Amino acid sequence: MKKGKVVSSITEAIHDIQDGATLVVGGFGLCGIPENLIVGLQEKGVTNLTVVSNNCGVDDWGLGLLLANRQIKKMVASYVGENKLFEQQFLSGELEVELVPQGTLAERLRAGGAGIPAFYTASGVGTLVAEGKEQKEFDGRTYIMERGIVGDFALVKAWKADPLGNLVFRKTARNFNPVVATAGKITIAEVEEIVGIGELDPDEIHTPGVYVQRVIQGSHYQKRIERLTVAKQ
Amino acid sequence: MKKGKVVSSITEAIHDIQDGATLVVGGFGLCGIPENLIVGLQEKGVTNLTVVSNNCGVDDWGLGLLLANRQIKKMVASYVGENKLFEQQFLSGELEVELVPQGTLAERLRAGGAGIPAFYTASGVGTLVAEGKEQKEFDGRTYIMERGIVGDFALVKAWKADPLGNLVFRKTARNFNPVVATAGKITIAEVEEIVGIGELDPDEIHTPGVYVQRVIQGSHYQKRIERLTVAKQ
Amino acid sequence: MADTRTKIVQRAVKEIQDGMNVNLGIGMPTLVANMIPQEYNVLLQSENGLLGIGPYPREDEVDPDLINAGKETITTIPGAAFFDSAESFAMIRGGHIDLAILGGMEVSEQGDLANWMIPGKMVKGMGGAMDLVHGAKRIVVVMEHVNKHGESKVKKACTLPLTGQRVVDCLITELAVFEFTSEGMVLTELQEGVTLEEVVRQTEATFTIDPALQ
Amino acid sequence: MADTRTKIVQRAVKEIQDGMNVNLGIGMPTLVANMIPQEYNVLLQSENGLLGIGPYPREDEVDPDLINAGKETITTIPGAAFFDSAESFAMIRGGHIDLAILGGMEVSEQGDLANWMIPGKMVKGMGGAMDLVHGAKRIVVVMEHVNKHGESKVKKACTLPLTGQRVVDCLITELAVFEFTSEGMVLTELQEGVTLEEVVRQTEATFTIDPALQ
Repeated sequence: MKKGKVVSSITEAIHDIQDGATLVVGGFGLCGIPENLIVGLQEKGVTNLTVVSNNCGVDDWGLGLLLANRQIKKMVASYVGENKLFEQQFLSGELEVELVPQGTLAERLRAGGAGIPAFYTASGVGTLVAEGKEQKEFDGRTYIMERGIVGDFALVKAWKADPLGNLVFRKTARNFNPVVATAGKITIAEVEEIVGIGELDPDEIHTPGVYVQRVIQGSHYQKRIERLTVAKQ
Repeated sequence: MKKGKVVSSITEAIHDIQDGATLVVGGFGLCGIPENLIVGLQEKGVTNLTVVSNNCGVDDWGLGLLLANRQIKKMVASYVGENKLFEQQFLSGELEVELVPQGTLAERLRAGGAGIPAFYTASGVGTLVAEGKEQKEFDGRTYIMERGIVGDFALVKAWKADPLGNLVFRKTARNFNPVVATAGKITIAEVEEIVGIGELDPDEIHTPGVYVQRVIQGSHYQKRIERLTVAKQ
Repeated sequence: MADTRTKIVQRAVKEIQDGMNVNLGIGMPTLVANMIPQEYNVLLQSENGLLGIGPYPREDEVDPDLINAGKETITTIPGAAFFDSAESFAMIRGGHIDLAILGGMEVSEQGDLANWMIPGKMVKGMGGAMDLVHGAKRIVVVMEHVNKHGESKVKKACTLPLTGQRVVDCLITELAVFEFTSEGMVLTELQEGVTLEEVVRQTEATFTIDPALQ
Repeated sequence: MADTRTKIVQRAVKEIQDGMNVNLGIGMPTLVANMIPQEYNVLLQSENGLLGIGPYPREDEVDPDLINAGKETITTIPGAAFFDSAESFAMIRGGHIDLAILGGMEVSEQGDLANWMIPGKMVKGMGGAMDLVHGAKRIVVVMEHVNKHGESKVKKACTLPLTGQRVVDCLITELAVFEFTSEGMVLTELQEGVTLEEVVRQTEATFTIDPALQ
């Protein structure tokens, strides 16, 4: 059981991701993104991907690598302003884009993972986001119906894991990762450190291993910073 | 700020709970219940309460105390089998009861706390639970619509708190408490220990203080065990 | 009676495979836990917020903050995780639990299950049963084949209020094992020493017989 | 321009009361953080999963795992808590954040807000803005009164795609402060040195004037 869900290479971790797959991916900006898995997908060269992630990386890092490589067919995100390639491909019609309010995106992923096919929210009412969506009144207020999302694969980045797939995240690198982890038919977690079974405090596990099918030790973490901001001395 | 949200007595913590209030209450069986707050309500004698809680205590402890005292008008729960008083009052028509599948109850409380007025679930489809509820098909499967729940007051029990209302729970005493904490217009947490601000690890807080309006140090915890089961030697 | 239960439980444990995440209902299903092969890595889920139930505690280990869904004191195994009730049922309802083994009062030939309410008697509530039957990937029901009055509990249609419609994948009794498929209810095994005739006689439901049995 | 922003930010900070949980949008609203009175206990929320934003880090404190919603490196204050994005927006959408101060491109007299998209230009996305406008208990918009071309951004009706309808509670510009009530848009304050005539001239929207101002 020492090995458990731990796989020995990125190649093995993503071996069954095929052209046309839907991927749900954790991270916020470049913080807490599954760096090694994304690079692995770039090298593997699978195409026609639908990617659900809050952002789409920058031109030369994170999901931007897959954009540059023309591997993404459709992007579902809340904010994509950091990426010029994105703009080009979107305006040329090469890339299909679905913009979703950030809270709705998080909730849709949680719903998908929790077996909830749809829910109502006020976010987006009276805006472009509401177009074509079912509306309903509750207690005198209007809401729109949003659907849960489940991906073929979920790719997340955690700080620590054990071989059962229990995950612990660090600071704001947690972000979308725990909800994304619940929303994949197969969930692959890359982590900074794999500890022994029983070494994680059961009260402090953020993602129980039941959601995770594969764990891979990542390497050479760049953890790029988008906006280095320091205090004025 | 040392004091923060900490109040000095149970009486003060519940001073504004009035007759007819809707209370959402944490705990599973007698595990992780807000013992002192319940005893406080019994002493206060408020009546016509609507109580939303997974269970209703036992005859002489937990929410059973409020039943015995004829303070509960309506109970919303998933399992009430441990309580003879409950049976009597229910059969005599004194007590109104709404039985809800446990997962639906947890999700309704989470939804209430998260601003989601309604969601769809498969739980209860084709059963008495579905009666009078809107049904809808998604991807060829039938679901029923369930509503979020928000109480006038939420009563929870945590292990540790800081004066900002950040909460940490212990083992299976966590149960419904974190979702209940989100679902009160005013949330009151009774805890075993109040620590200083900054003493809780920000990565290990289960309930951020934003959900909690009052913290009270509980005393004389009985933590009654319903079914003491030990290993055969 | 003890023998009946043992037969059922012994067969039920064979449904558990190495590596599974399993939820065991209150009562007879709980007994399955003790019979899971030692070498298996199986995580037992408790819907009050634990994945990784361990054995019952020694007296000096008893902790009132650590109970299972049946409110019994328990322990945890290494690698266990605690979580809140919403997360617990997200896990169950989102299809992340491989197997649930539940008790039953009646099972119909359509795979309907009734196991939570007897009208006229005290209503205890459904607890997590209605969530489990729609959430877990495979639903195995364990129950005695007939009731105290000798009437079949394996029915053409349930007479008691349902827990779920068309939710049972497998029914295990002291007489036989049935699988529920798109073609209906299929008898797949006879318990040791039980004849096909006895199963037919004790079963109200209509079922077909797996060719391998004939 | 710097003076304009300073005026707006200085007025905006008065919206913050001791003990509040506050979300500050990207851009001008972020500047409000530095001006909150030291003696106040205010928790700043960052929608990527933090309650309790601290000041920018010293160079040796920089941590790539610790950023705000604007992707800037930050620190935390004692008593901070981290959580995931679903929890963060449960907090926002469930009405647990007392105040959100957001930037704006246009505000209408109905309290509509447009602040996320200019058709024909690159679409960046709405991020968390559409959630905040419906979730936070009070929505304060800070923006310059007119655009580069001298056109009023305080409109009869927004011309840009909306972030939310009838969501703004208060609008603060370098000229004035407006509250949105059930009776419509009300001018409640003039910034220092600004005349009522100037506000009327620069405002396309129809508004009433708070009697206290007259």
